[in-house]
Amino acid sequence: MAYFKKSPWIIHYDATSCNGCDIEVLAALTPLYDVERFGIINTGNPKHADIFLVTGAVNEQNKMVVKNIYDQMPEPKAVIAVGICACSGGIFRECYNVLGGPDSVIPVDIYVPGCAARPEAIIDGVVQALGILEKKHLARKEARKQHDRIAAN
Amino acid sequence: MSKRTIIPFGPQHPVLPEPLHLDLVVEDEIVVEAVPSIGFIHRGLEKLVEKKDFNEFVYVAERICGICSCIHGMTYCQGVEEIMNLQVPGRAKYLRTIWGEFSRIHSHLLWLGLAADAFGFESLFMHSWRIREKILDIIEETTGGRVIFGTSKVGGVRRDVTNERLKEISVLLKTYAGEIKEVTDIFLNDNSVKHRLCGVGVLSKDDALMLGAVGPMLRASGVAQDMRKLGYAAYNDIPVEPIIDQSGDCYGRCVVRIKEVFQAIDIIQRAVDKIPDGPIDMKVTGFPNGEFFARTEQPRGEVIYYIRGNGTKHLQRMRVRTPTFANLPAILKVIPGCSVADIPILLLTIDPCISCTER
Amino acid sequence: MSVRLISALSFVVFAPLIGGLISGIDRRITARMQGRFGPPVLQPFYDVYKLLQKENVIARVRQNAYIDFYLLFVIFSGMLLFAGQDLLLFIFSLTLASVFFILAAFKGSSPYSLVGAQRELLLVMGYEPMVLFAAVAFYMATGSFWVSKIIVHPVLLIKLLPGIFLGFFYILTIKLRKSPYDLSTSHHGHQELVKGLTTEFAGPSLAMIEVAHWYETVFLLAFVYLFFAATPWLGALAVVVCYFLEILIDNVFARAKWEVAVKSSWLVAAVLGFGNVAVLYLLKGF
Amino acid sequence: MSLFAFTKTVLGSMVSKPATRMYPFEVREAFPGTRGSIAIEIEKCIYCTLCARKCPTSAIVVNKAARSWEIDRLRCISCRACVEACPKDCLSQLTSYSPAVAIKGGKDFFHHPAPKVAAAPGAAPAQG
Amino acid sequence: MLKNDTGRRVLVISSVVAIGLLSIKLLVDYYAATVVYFHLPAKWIESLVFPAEVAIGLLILGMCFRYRRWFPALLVLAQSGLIAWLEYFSTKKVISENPFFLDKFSLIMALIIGVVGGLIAVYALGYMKVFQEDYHKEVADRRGMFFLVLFLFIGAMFGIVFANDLIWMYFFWEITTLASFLLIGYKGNKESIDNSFKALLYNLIGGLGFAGAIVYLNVRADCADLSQVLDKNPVTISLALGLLAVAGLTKSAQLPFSRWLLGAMVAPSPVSALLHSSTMVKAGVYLLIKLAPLFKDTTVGYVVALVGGITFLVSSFAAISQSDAKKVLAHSTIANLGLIVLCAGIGTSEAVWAAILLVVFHAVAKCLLFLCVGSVEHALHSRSIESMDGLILAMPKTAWMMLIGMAGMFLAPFGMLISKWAVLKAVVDANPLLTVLLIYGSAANLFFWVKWMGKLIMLERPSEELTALKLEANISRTISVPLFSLGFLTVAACLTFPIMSAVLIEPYVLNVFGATVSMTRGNLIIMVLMLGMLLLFPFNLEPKRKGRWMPRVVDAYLAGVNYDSYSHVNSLGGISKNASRNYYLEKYFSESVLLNAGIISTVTLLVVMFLMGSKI
Repeated sequence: MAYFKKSPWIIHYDATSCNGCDIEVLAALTPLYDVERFGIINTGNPKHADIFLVTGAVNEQNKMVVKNIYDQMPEPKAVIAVGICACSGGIFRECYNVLGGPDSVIPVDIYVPGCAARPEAIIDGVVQALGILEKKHLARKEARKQHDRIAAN
Repeated sequence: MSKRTIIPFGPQHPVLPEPLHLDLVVEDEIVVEAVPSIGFIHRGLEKLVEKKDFNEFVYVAERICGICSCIHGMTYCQGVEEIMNLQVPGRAKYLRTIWGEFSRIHSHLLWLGLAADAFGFESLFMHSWRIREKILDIIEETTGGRVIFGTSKVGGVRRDVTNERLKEISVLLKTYAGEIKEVTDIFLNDNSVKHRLCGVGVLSKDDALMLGAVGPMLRASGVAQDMRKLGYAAYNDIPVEPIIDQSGDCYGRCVVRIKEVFQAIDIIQRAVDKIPDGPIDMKVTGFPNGEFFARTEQPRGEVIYYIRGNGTKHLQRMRVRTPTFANLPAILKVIPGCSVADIPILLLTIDPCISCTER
Repeated sequence: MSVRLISALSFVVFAPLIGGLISGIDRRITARMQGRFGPPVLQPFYDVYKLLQKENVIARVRQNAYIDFYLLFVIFSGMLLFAGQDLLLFIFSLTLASVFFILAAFKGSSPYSLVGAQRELLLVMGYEPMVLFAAVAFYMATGSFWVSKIIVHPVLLIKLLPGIFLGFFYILTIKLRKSPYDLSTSHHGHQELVKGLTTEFAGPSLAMIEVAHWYETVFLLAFVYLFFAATPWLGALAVVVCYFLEILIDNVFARAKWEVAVKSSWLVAAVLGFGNVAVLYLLKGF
Repeated sequence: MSLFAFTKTVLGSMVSKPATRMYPFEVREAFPGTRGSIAIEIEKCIYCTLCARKCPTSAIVVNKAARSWEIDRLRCISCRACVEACPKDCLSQLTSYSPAVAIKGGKDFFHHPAPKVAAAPGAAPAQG
Repeated sequence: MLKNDTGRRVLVISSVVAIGLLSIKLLVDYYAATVVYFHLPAKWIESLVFPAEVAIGLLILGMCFRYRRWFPALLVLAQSGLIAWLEYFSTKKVISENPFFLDKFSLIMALIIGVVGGLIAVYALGYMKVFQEDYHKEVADRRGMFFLVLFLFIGAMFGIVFANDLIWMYFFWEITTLASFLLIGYKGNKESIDNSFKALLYNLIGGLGFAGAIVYLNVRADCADLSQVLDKNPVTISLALGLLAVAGLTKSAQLPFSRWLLGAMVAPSPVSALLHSSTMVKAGVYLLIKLAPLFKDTTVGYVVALVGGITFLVSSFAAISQSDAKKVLAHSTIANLGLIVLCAGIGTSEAVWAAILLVVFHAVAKCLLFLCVGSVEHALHSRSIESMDGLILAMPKTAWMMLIGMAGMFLAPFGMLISKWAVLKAVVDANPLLTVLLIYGSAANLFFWVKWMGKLIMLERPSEELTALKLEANISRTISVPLFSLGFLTVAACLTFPIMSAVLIEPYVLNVFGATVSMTRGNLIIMVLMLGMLLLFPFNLEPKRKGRWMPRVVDAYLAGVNYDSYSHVNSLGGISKNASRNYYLEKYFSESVLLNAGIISTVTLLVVMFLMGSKI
């Protein structure tokens, strides 16, 4: 039995968001939306997190930060790009310091549109990511089994 | 003992959702030195004026910051209007004022929540944001957006609100004021909160002035400076008295913001009483040619837009000086000597908006 | 002997279940106090199951060894208490467990983990006196350090040890890692130390830390029960009330700084703990 | 000394109904003015490309020759500029937001072939 | 002593083996005996004591004149005068019937001195070689004298624990004073000389007390032997008891006299180890424990207990703010001796049992720690705890021994903790109010030990970088063998302590008090269980190599700005190495403030003691 669906812990990083999506991510934690109903906790620590919420596009200085955080997360993990900037660069697409969405640095699993993405949309995105987490977990398990089988022979 | 602890604080840090980086040099739990680094969120949107025409740039200006969105857009528009000598209709001015004050309430409530979170008072954070959602509902209902209002345009506003609805909102605010008071009283009176706020990060009046602090940070150090006194939008008809506090510490800044929430409610109610009927926008023809410094009072303090047009549809130069940028030197001045535990609340008392700062 | 062994073994088996449930109820009540709906009551179990299935990422190669022993000695301490053994040994064993936890964080070696370790160390230094005073006072009141003797003592101990009880309740906030004293690591998402002590632990190791906390919760509440052991229903009531008060305190206090935590717990130990010991001494001596 | 000042509020909310809206199960009707995703009544469209030109993020692509109108949902910032620009009022803004997706690059494509003048009125139901 | 290395090596090792074997033989021969008295083979030896004492006095006087220190000279003159008066002018001089004796406590002490002292001497061979040849070339090579004094010191300690005649004991007592004075000043620079004179001064104060007590006992109480003193009613000889207590307190570096031991840190590490573990300070507590039966429920006893308790508290607190490893060890020694003194002052059977346990465990573990710090100092050229990060990889053998030593000092189920458990019990039974000193002191102990342990195991540099330092590559066997033996002894002492307690300590306590205590069987099983689990720890260290919980190493959390796991990109765009400093809390635990407070309170106590004592 996998419990990824019941206890997704998130980490949030503000790449170059305008704060609009950031505060909506925070708002999702607060009483009106209360994502803890789904077991979601905002851990703030990549090593505890399952889901990486990136808001905003990636720029020259923070691409290594995004990469570092992603690398430090344990498998299975999912990345959600929250907001138009994170999906495509949005209105800042043409800025000289914007390299594009986080998918230019790390693999992104779910794109949540919206400017700013509404808390409901963020919840929807996380729910979709849960399925991906579960799939990744099963794939990992299978890979490990195979690995063990090969090792045993 | 020359060795000291170095704590890289941010850019990814749960207390400060925004990517500000500080190298904290710490001894025991006392911060000896703090070296800031910004640029994690720099997009370079001032240069976008070369690609977007001056009308379109409003959308960019509104997205400089998702919290002060409304006033950013408004300041930009006011600057352009000033260059183009446009006389914006009265109703638009009043609506700008009303939304501006709403964004102040929402921003301050948001700040109160984050501040509570910074000193580890989770339930206070939750309750602050619970009430903030009610303000957001009003905002969404009248503007169509929760955080990005999208109401500004050069020459007026993009939406109207009926007078009846404005009256209802005015009444509604009265009941919300009671709820807000229930929460803000905790900030002002609870001893465990006071222990974290009083005497922390004291900024003297002279330092505040010398280091160029603005907004609540400056007013908490006893300087009565408020850009709304300039009388832009409807502030000519609705005079505002700056709220000041003499203590200059985190508690003082908290007091100033809390009082401003109630002041903002009062301003909205007065504006609703006085709002004239009429059109909400005017036709804009031609292109801006000239330059102007637009200054307004954001929730975080004074924001300055320098706008220069050269008679084409693209502006020649656009420059923003945001309040957080002005406040950073002041907060760095008071950080040495405080403890690590105070860092979050100290940074938060300038109500940092790194997104504005780095644009 | 066999009764003691059964009691100790049932602690090993049932304490995590009870502790997890308590933690789940705690989270639910906390959420309600914050005006939220809150997670399912079984949420802590989901979390731990999930963590066990996660990948085990580490920052320093040998860091997890310390966590294993932290859990081991936490369980062992609880067994000592439930087997009715010497209270002092229970305390020392618990200290050993805390030391392993702190060393694990030292081994983790990131700045946040290290500051967390130092803070935890300060907290341990803060609450240690009160715990020892409690043991001393139990001895003075019952004539034995043995839990098995204390628990059958016919007198309601709270009558003799009100100061000790209050003092112990005070440091319970530290031990249960509740605000205002959740300095070294926080169950809340947002803390200046990120996750302090547990910053470098992920997956199964984090699950072990979580389970160790459950064990700790259970035997700390059992310690509370000792004060009321003569009247079991009162004991049960006291445990419930104490825990509820801890949740309430968690929700109505800002996080304190370490100075306050250490100074106040030492002061509480000196006034309530030592005061009560002194009173007992005077009553017995003259 | 004012400790436990928050107790009243906290205990009050503990016994009263939580403020939480049980989102996926209970969806509040959006405010009529909410800026959500953009919808088009493609039949009314004259392919004037005004919307595409006004769009600050170039999310809209209009092809007059192919009579198609497409929008990249992952670019649209719901600013309403297109709706305000549309001369035929065929664009409208919904109050609902567009859903999260796992694959990037998918565009919502609308195509309305030019009505065939020669087509007999009776043939339409058969086509449908 | 031979001048060349090999000769010295052979000589030292063979004498150490001889001493060790002799002390073990003593144990084997006499473990069943309660008390055995010995006579001197000839009377003339007796008459040599005084001239020898005069010689010591003259030597010290000579040194005093050479360095122009007048206070010690005065003290020497005063105490020699007292003894001379007793020898030649007093009619009341009592002739000792049994100048030497042996009981189970002195057997334990002999074992400690023989084994631990011997290991230190072996260690000193390797250490002093490096000391002279690499590290302190400026110091004149006087290793011949060094080892001579070392063995003199050890010999004198044997003398103290076997002497029954107080004059003899006083004689050995003065030899230890002289020997420590010479060893502390070994380096010969100003700092060393200053501190050696400080040690001399304080110890001579104690010596004066001792001399005074001897005179008083001879003249007023007609007794010359320790055994006779123990039979007296403490009330009648309270002045002498007070003076002896002062002698014991100075030698065991208790407040207000503790500064000399802190100053003695300038000496080479083997000397510190010797002073702190098996000799010198142990002489002080030995005397106090011997006198413990007289202390029970007397003013002197209360004062001694309080002084010990306050010393424990103050020194434990003071250790928190220290970053110099040897200084931490010194404060910890003083603190633990304080505990022993506290027990002696209480003077119940339980307390004495605990005190002897403490003496044993403390000697082994503290000696181990000092020797480790000595090695580390030579490898890192620093004594600062802050420079010891990652030692577990840079010097794995030494670091593990250090960890064992530290665990031995404060963690369950190691020796010191067993003893602390016993002390707590004893104190609660005697006077629960004294527990307050104990409890707060223990909390502080925990703090400074754990943060040091943490420093050893944390890794702020890549492990390859640390192992590449190869700091232990050419560690000599004369250094490693004593370290490992002491590490082994620390653990073994824990396992064998029930036997030791049953065979030696309990019979001794039973003999002196007519009652004894021991640990219950249940507790013993628990202790052994815990130790067993702890011994499994090294096997758990290697991470799993396969399976679902096989770990993956990622960078440490540095708020996202990792350059790698050990450094981050700093605000100026450069690379900052991780750095962390332990907490020292100087604001709250300032050494000088604490010591001053301790000195004032203990001086007051001692003054009160003498005022009350003189009335009686």
